[in-house]
Amino acid sequence: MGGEVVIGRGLTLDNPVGAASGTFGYGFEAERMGNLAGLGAVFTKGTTVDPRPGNAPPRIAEVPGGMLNSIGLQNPGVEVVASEYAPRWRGWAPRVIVNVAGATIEDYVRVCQRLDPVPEVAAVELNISCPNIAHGLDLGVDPRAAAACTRAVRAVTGKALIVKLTPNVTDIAEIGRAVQDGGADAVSAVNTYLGLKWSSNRGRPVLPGAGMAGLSGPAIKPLAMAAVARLVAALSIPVIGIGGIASAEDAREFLELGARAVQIGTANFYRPGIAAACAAELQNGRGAA
Amino acid sequence: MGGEVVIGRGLTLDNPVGAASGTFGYGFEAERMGNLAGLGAVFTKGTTVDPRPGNAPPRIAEVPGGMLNSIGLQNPGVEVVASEYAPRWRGWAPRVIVNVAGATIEDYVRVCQRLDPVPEVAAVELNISCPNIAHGLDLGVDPRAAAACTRAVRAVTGKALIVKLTPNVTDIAEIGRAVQDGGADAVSAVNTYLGLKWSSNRGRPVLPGAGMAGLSGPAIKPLAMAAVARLVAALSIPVIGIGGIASAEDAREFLELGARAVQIGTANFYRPGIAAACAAELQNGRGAA
Amino acid sequence: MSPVQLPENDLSRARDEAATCLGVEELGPGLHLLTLEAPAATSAALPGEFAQLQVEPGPLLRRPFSFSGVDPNRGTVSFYLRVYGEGTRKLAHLSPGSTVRLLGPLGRGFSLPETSGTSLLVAGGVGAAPFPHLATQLLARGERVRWLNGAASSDQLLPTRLMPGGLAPSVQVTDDGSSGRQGLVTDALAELLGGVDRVYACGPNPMLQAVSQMAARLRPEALVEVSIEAPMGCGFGTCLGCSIPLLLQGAPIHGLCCRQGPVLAADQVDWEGLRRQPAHLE
Amino acid sequence: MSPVQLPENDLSRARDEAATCLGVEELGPGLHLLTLEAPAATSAALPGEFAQLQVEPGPLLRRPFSFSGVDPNRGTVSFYLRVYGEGTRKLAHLSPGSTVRLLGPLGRGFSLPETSGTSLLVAGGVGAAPFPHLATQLLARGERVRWLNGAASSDQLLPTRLMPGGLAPSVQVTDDGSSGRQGLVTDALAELLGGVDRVYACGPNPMLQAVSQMAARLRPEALVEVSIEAPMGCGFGTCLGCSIPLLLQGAPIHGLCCRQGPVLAADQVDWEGLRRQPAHLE
Ligand SMILES: Cc1cc2nc3c(=O)[nH]c(=O)nc-3n(C[C@H](O)[C@H](O)[C@H](O)COP(=O)(O)OP(=O)(O)OC[C@H]3O[C@@H](n4cnc5c(N)ncnc54)[C@H](O)[C@@H]3O)c2cc1C
Ligand SMILES: Cc1cc2nc3c(=O)[nH]c(=O)nc-3n(C[C@H](O)[C@H](O)[C@H](O)COP(=O)(O)OP(=O)(O)OC[C@H]3O[C@@H](n4cnc5c(N)ncnc54)[C@H](O)[C@@H]3O)c2cc1C
Ligand SMILES: Cc1cc2nc3c(=O)[nH]c(=O)nc-3n(C[C@H](O)[C@H](O)[C@H](O)COP(=O)(O)O)c2cc1C
Ligand SMILES: Cc1cc2nc3c(=O)[nH]c(=O)nc-3n(C[C@H](O)[C@H](O)[C@H](O)COP(=O)(O)O)c2cc1C
Ligand code: FES
Ligand code: FES
Repeated sequence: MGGEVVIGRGLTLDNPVGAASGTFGYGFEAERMGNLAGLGAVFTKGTTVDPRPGNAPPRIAEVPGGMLNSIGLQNPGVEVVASEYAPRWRGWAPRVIVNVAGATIEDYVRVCQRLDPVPEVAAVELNISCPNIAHGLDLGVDPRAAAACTRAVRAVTGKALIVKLTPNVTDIAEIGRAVQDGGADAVSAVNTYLGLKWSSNRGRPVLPGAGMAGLSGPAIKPLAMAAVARLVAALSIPVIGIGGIASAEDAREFLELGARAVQIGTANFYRPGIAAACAAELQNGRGAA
Repeated sequence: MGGEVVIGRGLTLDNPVGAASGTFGYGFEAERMGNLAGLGAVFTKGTTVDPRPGNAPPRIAEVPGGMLNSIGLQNPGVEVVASEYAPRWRGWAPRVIVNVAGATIEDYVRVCQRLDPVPEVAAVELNISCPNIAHGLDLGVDPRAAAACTRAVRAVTGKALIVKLTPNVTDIAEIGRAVQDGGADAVSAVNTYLGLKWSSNRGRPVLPGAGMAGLSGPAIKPLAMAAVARLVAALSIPVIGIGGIASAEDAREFLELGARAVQIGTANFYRPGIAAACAAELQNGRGAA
Repeated sequence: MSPVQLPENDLSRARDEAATCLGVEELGPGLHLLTLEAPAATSAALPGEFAQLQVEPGPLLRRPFSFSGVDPNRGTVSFYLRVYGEGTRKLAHLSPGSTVRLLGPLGRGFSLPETSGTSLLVAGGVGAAPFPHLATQLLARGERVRWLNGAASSDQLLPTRLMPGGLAPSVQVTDDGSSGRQGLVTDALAELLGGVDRVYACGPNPMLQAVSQMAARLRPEALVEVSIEAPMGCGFGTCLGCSIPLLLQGAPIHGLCCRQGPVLAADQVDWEGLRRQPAHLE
Repeated sequence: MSPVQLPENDLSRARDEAATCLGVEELGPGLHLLTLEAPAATSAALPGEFAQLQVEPGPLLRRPFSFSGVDPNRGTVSFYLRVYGEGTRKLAHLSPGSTVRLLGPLGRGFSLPETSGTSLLVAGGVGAAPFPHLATQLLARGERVRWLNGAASSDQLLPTRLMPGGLAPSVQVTDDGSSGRQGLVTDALAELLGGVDRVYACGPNPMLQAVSQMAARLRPEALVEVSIEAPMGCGFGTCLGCSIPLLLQGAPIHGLCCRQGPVLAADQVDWEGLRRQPAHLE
């Protein structure tokens, strides 16, 4: 456990530990801080066609064992990523996989088209958990829409195609099968869980608007493990496990459960360097400690 | 906050704090331990047509901030509840609401029919989160099945009818609307979240079978609050909030969010007396402390 | 549903008190004696009953431990702990003066004799925990008490000084022979059963089963009681998490360790069912 | 996307070290001075920069605090803390000898002058935190340093003894007049601005805005820098949680407090945007 893993369509990672989208920027902060080497993959912040400023603050709130975020996909847009960021990834040890977000299938297609000829982009990960898609449903909660999006992107990219699933569905295996049929090379799971934190002082939610945000961190680990177990049982393509991983032992549990690789998210915030440390620990077989 | 609350169809609670199903037996343990007085309601263990021995051990496993359970609805069957337990509830201060479970709609109808003439039963709460229903779907994840079950029970009981919703669905508000249309007087939410705990030592899940179990406790509070917020926004009938409540302040947050009443579950295990203490604290306005 | 027929403990005796740690003494590798000032428990706890202890900060659920020593004069109870996971580790490192919530007494303890005779206490490892209190109570009733104390090695034996004075000659066995005789408790059991009226055993399930079988064969007239463990969510009968396989009139049922146990007559236990349980429920 | 154009801190200077608590001194109601042995931070931390501190057991995320005092001889840094919630409460009760992970230095600090002149430090309450270190560094560069120290009441003022010796005559104000003059810092500001080259301010946002406006009006030639707070998930630019409203060439943008701040030129801040934020982001 801990060595090279094959995801598919030419995508091989030196080791099974990646940093999760939205928790590692585009890798440059970790590069400056010396936390890049040893990682299997960097999954970038969700990237859209046009630059997005993100939501108004506050954007994060802490809860026991986790955090809520409603960042609003702040990112510089695919053009900056492809032309300015990608050249800086040249020579990096971890594969860089761009997480792609959008409001319509057309958005995903355009971002992936732009990334297709960029050699430093090892793969794309479609974050299909964005609201305001056809039929008033999230793309990621409707098997037909999820499959259609996967197929449309499949048609425009030769890169390995990972689809990242939302856990806020009745049957995650159904969505997983749909994107597998749509041509995904792998799925990653899970994205954040819908949560809310209330402030009695203010008589309203802590975060703006209706207060809905995404829960991540150790609190979701048992839930994420159940989701990954269902996917592993239902799919033939690899499953990349995500959710509350904060140690090599956590990572090992997902891998033993059947995940081909894992991503570490929130833990990067409070333990910078954790992802690379887990990768090393798994490789040295000290993960059981 | 903290005084009498009206749920509907003649069901009024002295105060908004109840003990959640499966965490309080049929109230007799709390009676012996002196933890009954002051509670608004006791929601009993899920009760089925026939006695059930429950699952083989182990049945519970702890995770950070919560616990997983797969008890398997161990209960003495409705006949014992109606004929032996109910008379012992006479004169109790909290209303006793029987939680009802089954594998088919017919099961729910039979249990509620048997309970209908029993005066000590203040209301029924349908736990529609049980697997192996028509179409291979849980009753509680299919709006049509949920509505049909509610309607069928509505036809055989004059008691207040609360439907308890599972959070393991794409859109809990849709299920809530369906059971509201089916004649529910209130909904309660949430039941447990699907989770799994892995044991690296044993190379398999800690709990038997595929290891799937229900997550409860403080870890689920932000998730439960999001679910309750969606129900409050979508429904006209009262919503009873459940999930990770472990203090009067937690209870107050759900009530401020719009829940009519709350239930305390897992916390009863590690803080016996917590439910009654929260009720008292809300009534005395010390909940904000 | 079964529990109605098997006797259950009386929950009205349990109190949830804020106990104060007076100290933790290390007795061996990972073995500790935790002493708590807990006046309510002191005056109520009977041998074989247990307490649910909560450590804060620590795991969410309380952890069950048998009352090991009870000192009514000082108002203290003590627990003989083996460090296993987070909860026991935290308890073993409690500082004097810190507070632990203690819910107890819970469960059904050992049945104490009305008339005096001879009792044999059989301990495996940390299973010796309830025996200091049990031996004290038995001696107070004029019982003759023999003690068969077994463990993997010398440093894992409950120290004899924790037992009351006045025991009949007792035997120690260790798997590795580092103290007393070398072997398993069952190797020494046969010769000790003669003339015994009561056998009380606590330790790993396979040991309990072997002791029960040997006692039934060699000393069928003796009462045999064993103390069983199960993961506990509450300790007082509401979570239904502590299910253990029991026999009711010979038929297998799901009993509750926390209310029908932890101490059970050997013939109430479904030993076959217990053996099928995952090993960590040992 | 904006951040590319505004200057950001150099993350390669940050170290994640295991710091040892040397002690916590109570300075007022809910106000504490935490001293940590943290050699790496000691040699790197510049005034206005901050550290992310992790307490275990404690909240999941680290908490940001400005370096308050830095003692290169002892290898220690100190933090001036106001108890606010769980994290600060735990930090305020750390026992000497316990370990705290410290990630830092982070953020952009105050710009230190190349030529000597006069600096005015304006503090509101716990906002005085970065000023002992800042004053020390300014004095070392031959700067004349005046200090305007304000708080709600006497016992909430940063004690003068924490500031280095050699300050120019300074002024204290309290809302209730319990120490120094009665009033707000802005009441005393006008008379102190004369001849000032640099104004450094830290405190509640409304105070910062008022100070910035008054300085721009009465002393337009002075550099004005303010230290702003935001909830932080990481402290080093990856969570995008610490968004604050800034101005880039006059246009409102979402800046990152942890990398473009926490210290910003007053005219880089979108004060209107800040005012629209919920009050708890004060
Ligand atoms: C009635 C009774 C009396 C006991 N008396 C003693 C005693 O006197 N001295 C002593 O050292 N130990 C005793 N134990 C065992 C002790 O309770 C466990 O070692 C302890 O709960 C482990 O907790 P942990 O947090 O250290 O371990 P963890 O592994 O972190 O947590 C244990 C978790 O596993 C579950 N679990 C799994 N198997 C068991 C099991 N066999 N027993 C309990 N929980 C289990 C629990 O539900 C708990 O959530 C007793 C157990 C019972 C049931
Ligand atoms: C750059 C910077 C420097 C600081 N320097 C100091 C200092 O020197 N001394 C001092 O006493 N305090 C300072 N603070 C404020 C301090 O970080 C907070 O008081 C502390 O995080 C509160 O944590 P808590 O666990 O006690 O409170 P809790 O309320 O339990 O937790 C605070 C939570 O609320 C969020 N939050 C909301 N508003 C804020 C805010 N304005 N600042 C930070 N987090 C917020 C955080 O993300 C965190 O999760 C500084 C803040 C920043 C951003
Ligand atoms: C602040 C923050 C921002 C995130 N942004 C993204 C994103 O842009 N795209 C995406 O697919 N997932 C995003 N995620 C989800 C994470 O990649 C990950 O799926 C989730 O946090 C669960 O893992 P964890 O518990 O290890 O954090 C974000 C998570 C956090 C906490
Ligand atoms: C051990 C256990 C058994 C439960 N049994 C039932 C049940 O029989 N019927 C039911 O509707 N809910 C049952 N629940 C769910 C609880 O009533 C409650 O909805 C859930 O635990 C969330 O609340 P909490 O976080 O406060 O525990 C059970 C929960 C636990 C922990
Ligand atoms: S431990 Fe909860 S029922 Fe026995
Ligand atoms: S605190 Fe995470 S980006 Fe600034």
